[in-house]
Amino acid sequence: MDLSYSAEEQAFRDEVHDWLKQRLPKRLSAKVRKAQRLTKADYDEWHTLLGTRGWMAWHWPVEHGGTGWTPVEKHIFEEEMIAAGAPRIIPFGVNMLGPVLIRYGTEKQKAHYLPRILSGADWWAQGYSEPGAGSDLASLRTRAVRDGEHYIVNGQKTWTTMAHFANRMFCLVRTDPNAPKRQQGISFLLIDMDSPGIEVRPIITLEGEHDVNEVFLTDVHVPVENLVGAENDGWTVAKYLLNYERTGIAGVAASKQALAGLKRIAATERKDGRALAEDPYFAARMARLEIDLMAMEIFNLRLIAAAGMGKSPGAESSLLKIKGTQVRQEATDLLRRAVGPYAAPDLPEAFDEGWNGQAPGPDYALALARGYFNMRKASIYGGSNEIQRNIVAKHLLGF
Amino acid sequence: MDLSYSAEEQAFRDEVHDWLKQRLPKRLSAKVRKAQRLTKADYDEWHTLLGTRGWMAWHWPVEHGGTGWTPVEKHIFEEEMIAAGAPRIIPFGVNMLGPVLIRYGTEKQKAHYLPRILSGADWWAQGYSEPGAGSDLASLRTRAVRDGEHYIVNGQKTWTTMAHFANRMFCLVRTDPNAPKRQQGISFLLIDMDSPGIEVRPIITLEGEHDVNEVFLTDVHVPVENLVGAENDGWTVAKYLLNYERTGIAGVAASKQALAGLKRIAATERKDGRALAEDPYFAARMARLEIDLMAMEIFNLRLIAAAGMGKSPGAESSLLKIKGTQVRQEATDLLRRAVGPYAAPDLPEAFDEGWNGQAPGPDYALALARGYFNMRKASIYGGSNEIQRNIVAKHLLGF
Amino acid sequence: MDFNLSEERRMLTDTAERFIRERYPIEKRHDFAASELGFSRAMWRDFAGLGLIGALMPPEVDGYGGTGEDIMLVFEALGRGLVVEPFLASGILGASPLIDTGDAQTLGQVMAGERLLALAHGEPDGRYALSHVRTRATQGAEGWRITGAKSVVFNGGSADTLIVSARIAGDADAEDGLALFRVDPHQQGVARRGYATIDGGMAAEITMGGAIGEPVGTPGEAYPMIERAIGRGILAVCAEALGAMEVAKDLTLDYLKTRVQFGQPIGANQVLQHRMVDLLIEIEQARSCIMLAASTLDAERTTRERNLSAAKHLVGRVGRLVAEEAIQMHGGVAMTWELALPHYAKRIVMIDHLFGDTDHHLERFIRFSREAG
Amino acid sequence: MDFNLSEERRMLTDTAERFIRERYPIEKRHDFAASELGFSRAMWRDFAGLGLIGALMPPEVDGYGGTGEDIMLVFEALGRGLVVEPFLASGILGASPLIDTGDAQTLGQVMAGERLLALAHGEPDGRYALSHVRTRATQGAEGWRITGAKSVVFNGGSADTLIVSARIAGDADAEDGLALFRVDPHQQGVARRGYATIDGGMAAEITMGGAIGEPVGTPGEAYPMIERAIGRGILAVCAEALGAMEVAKDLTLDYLKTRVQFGQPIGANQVLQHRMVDLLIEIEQARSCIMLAASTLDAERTTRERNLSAAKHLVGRVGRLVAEEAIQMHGGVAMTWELALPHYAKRIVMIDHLFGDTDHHLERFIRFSREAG
Repeated sequence: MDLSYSAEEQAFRDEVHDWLKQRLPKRLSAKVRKAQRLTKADYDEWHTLLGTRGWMAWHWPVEHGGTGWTPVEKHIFEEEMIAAGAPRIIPFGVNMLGPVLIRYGTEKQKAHYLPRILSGADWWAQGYSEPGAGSDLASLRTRAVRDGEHYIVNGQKTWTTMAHFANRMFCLVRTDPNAPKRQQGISFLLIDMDSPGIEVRPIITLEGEHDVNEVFLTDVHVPVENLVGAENDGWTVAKYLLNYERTGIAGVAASKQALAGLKRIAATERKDGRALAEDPYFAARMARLEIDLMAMEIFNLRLIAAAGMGKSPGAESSLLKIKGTQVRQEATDLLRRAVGPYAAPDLPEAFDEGWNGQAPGPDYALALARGYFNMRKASIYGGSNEIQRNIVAKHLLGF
Repeated sequence: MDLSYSAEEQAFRDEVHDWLKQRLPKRLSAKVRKAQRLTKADYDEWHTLLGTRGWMAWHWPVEHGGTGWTPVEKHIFEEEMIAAGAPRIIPFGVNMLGPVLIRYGTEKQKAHYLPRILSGADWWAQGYSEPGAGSDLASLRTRAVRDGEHYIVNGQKTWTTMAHFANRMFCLVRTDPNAPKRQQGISFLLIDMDSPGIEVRPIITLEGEHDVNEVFLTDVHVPVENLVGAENDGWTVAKYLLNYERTGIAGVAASKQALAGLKRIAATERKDGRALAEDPYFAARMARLEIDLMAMEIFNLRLIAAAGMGKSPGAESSLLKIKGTQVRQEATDLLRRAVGPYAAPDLPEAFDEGWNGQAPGPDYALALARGYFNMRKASIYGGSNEIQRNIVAKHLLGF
Repeated sequence: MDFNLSEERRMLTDTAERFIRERYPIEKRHDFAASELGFSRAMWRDFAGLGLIGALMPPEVDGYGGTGEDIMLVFEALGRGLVVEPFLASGILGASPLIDTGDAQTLGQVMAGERLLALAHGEPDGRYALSHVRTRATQGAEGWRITGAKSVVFNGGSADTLIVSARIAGDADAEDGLALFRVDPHQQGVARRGYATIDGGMAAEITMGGAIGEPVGTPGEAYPMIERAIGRGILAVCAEALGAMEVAKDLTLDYLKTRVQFGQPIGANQVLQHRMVDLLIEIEQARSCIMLAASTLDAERTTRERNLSAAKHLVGRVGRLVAEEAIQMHGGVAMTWELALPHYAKRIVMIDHLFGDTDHHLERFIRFSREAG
Repeated sequence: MDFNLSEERRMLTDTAERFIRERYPIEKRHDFAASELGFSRAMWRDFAGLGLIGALMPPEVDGYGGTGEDIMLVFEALGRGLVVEPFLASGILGASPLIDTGDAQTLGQVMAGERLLALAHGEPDGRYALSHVRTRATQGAEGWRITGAKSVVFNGGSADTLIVSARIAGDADAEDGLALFRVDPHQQGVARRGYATIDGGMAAEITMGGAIGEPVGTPGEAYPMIERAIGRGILAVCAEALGAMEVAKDLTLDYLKTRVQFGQPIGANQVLQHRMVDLLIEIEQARSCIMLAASTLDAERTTRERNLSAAKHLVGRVGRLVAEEAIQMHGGVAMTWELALPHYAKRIVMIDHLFGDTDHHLERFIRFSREAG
């Protein structure tokens, strides 16, 4: 047992750090730090830079353009990316579809799509959720009916993140409504977003933003060659995707970044004539969070290392997801508290690039209540924490 | 709405306070304050004094020897009793069986037993729980078979508090094992503890004390006239007992007393050169407890007043029970914390009357870890807090 | 002790609740909040006509209420409707010093819905400290002149009259040396910058450079009036949070019973049932503590402020729990603007940022408890 | 980074766990604890023979371990068996200063199970303050003489040799001016009063009136040695709590699956399942934090003590949760002496009273974090 970083790991960290320092555009990191809205062009620029360096598909096997990094190296990469203020890598193509294609795609699909993911040429959306389904993914109702060389798709997807930027969407559809079990009769399709019959409508979130969408599909023609895996075997594909290695599931790097920001703010804010960081109650709240986070970082690496290269920790992921969201949400809660009355003012225009107005209070206060409310989603999406507990109860505790 | 005590209520408080000051034996209040073991004789002495004053059966209707007090007066009485260090009134006869006999007893039963409860002549035990039943009362297996003018009772009761002091026990028994529902076929019997075939065996609790017992019944003959209510209708009787008004279900008075003790200790204990009460963390823990308790006192009175005289708040009792045990247990937790390393020493002999040894630390420290562990029972017995939540979910939330 | 409402109070509550239920749907509320003013003048006049503003004022200034109980009942109803009209700014914060000084004339206009008030007290870097005032007032030949900056002033942009705190003596954090002034915001020397708040309200930054002000009460001795105003405000927003929590709970309960997943209503999950029970308990605890604070709003200072801080602390603690649990139990839909629930959650949480958060009031409760002995 | 145990360490753990599982049933443990000595001398020698005491000592004093990882693994196993033999008193607290000063001879006797040590450091009114020592030592013609009172000294009644802290200079709370002495408890001038503790251990009050002592290290500079001893002790009891929490969790899980109520195993209740999941998560968090503290036990002071305080804080917080939940989910039977579970719960909770509770270490963590910058 040795919980310190080896010389090699430290050198790797330096390499990533230096590259980011040189190549990450200041314009982008400034926007990320101010929590400003990133455009499609911003993301494309960043994806292309990463792709050129060979770090776009860092989870993939080396033979397909991946990196071959160890779990610890991946963890270091994530930390450095977030610490540098890099835009997040939009995960739908590279983290989700990529591994699926590598495992289940035809040679033709791999040859066509994988390079386009690596280069950032395609922006994928994830067409899983449907209205009224929530965490009950298998209840999906979008229908695909075979008609010669096409499937005709009808239905509706929801919570489709960034679908308004996407040119493609991978999609779960029901191909056999008469299958004895709901999980059967589902297929996995690749759909062009410019196909006739597709309409994307924004969903406005509680803080007034547009990140997610509803996608309506009306008689959309999808070539049969866009089927991934066998017809009616989409559930297997979907499960594989859900279980594919996710180093970052606990969000350790993001929470560390949030904690660092919190400490800076608490050192600046005043309470009763001294720094807020010196207030015993606030200091205690921050310290509890920090200790939870220190423990979680080890917990995360332990589980990922134990699962081994390229494999998912299985149901243990659920433990990380639960604790990770608790810590992350607690961080946003303290950030909101830290700025006192200045958490209330809400200036949506401040999140556009180039805004140079003045905040009623400190600049950093503007995004904090939004961040808190927005982060409530962390314990809901990707299988709510209640679903995660059900999974753990069944698979780890044997109930 | 007026949440202050009226002049009449204040006068009532003075009356109770003065009587206790004059009549509660100092020897008894000293034992209570030191958490020493009370003997049967101690309880008998106290019951007799209360009976003489007419305050033994303070929940009963006036015509049977009760007091006719309002809920607020009952609350005041409980507060003053506990504040004075009075021994608790053993509830099985006066609070449990009494109301049952008044409602379901025959004239003969009433005439015989009620005066004996009022005078303290009988000490009743409650024969409800059985091994393996827990909160599932209706699963009871103790059998009573009619044989001429007697029931022959065989079975086993458990968690029988103070059964080693009792001369009588009221008991739920199964008289019809073939009833279609488990709740049917149960009867309510009064049993003399000196009947042949009864054996009382102590259960030693986690802190090494003997308060509860197992009671084994082997071919115990119980006269048929000792049946309360109709044969096979004991469930109705049992339910009535459970729902009978319990002003004190939230344990407000006991928690207030515990908080007062905690404050005294925290003012005495030193931490880093000042009183523990001035330590920000400990002060915050105490203040949160106090605020919860202030709220609970109003909550308790609101619900009891709303239910009206002599009636139970119904499922609302469960709300009070849950919050009441949380507050009570939190108080014992803080008491244990307050004395630091001195919570560890355990001197069982210190809880006997007349012990005049020296505690390793302050005298008040000796009972605190015991108190904490013992009070874990509060959220378990009388229907665990989980059962209470089930009740609320069903009856108040309509699930 | 008596836990019942009088017949009059019951009528007041019924009227308010019925009106809000029938005339104040959430879509209209959003429209009002999104307007330049941030609320509806027409609706404000209707509220005035119903007597809901007057219910916040005592008979001494020709109101018909003004007790803690009245404030509690009105604001609980307002909280149930997420009402954005300036009850807090005009009816409580701005009105309080005028009640204390018996200014029936101005308050008459307020009760009629004709004059809007705002209390300009908070300042940059003041956080929740009640006595922190750097704004200075000096008396010259033509009267008092005020210079300084006020921060996050609720409805400060639309108020017809500002009640401004300023210092005439003492250090920035001293309780002594404070004064309140009535300031016309339309004069030269007053600049206002209004903005929306995340929970649907409006606030403003206000700077004054030699603005003319007319004293309210005796200059130098205003601290108790400020504490009274904020104390009434605390009770008001606690009750508002209570109303909002009740609705959040009811919406969640309803959702649990109707939303089907994995072939059954999600409320069939025992964990959600038990968590709802805990919400129910904690909301009733909060209500009880608010009742206590309401009943001692006119008691001597230590009791009054101690109970107010107890209530505000508990509402902060319970509010976060209720808001977060209500969102969590709703799942994804609670993240959308379209649903009413998240707007309740936002208001409940943001009330913790008004007049001191849950930690601030825990500390304050401890301080007043020590005074009480 | 490497999260795996070496082959040697794996063998150590396996040996310890198997021995305890097979030879240390709870009934025997209760008998040992109830004996006058409070533990079994025979068992202690067996543990010595297995090398479990030596595993706590580094090679420099002829031990075969002594790293944070060794301490963690041994004490986790001890915690699983609720072992009452004096590993903490002899193998950690008393031994630590002798390790620091390289006293291989005495430690050889300790590792062989022949000599029992105790660290007499805590004092009345000292609570958890590490530098609080009023006991005085003065140097005379015949050497050092010690006078004072020591409180709640673990296994102090049965120790063959006491390691006693005393002050040769400075105020009662100063870090400077402390010294450690080796004291023979059988001499005149030492009075010991032993008693049981509620979690099955033994402790003693010790008073000294001019007792003869032999310095361990340089008198006046003992504070770092005391901090090291307590630091090792913190790691040891954290790991012990971890072992006990694992068993408490396993016993509860087993109970939930086998205990039938209302016609089904009580574990069929989703609320209990979810609460078990939370226990599982928190125990793994505690384990992770203990691993971190173990891995930096020999790091520079700020890192070492900060991580130790993080672990002790978290173990205090998680320990209470696990103990209370395990009892609650067992229901009434958990209140009886007969069951093993409540004895685990008692030990887990009482570990919070050793070397500083969860609040003490949160404060200390904050202090060291500020030092770390």
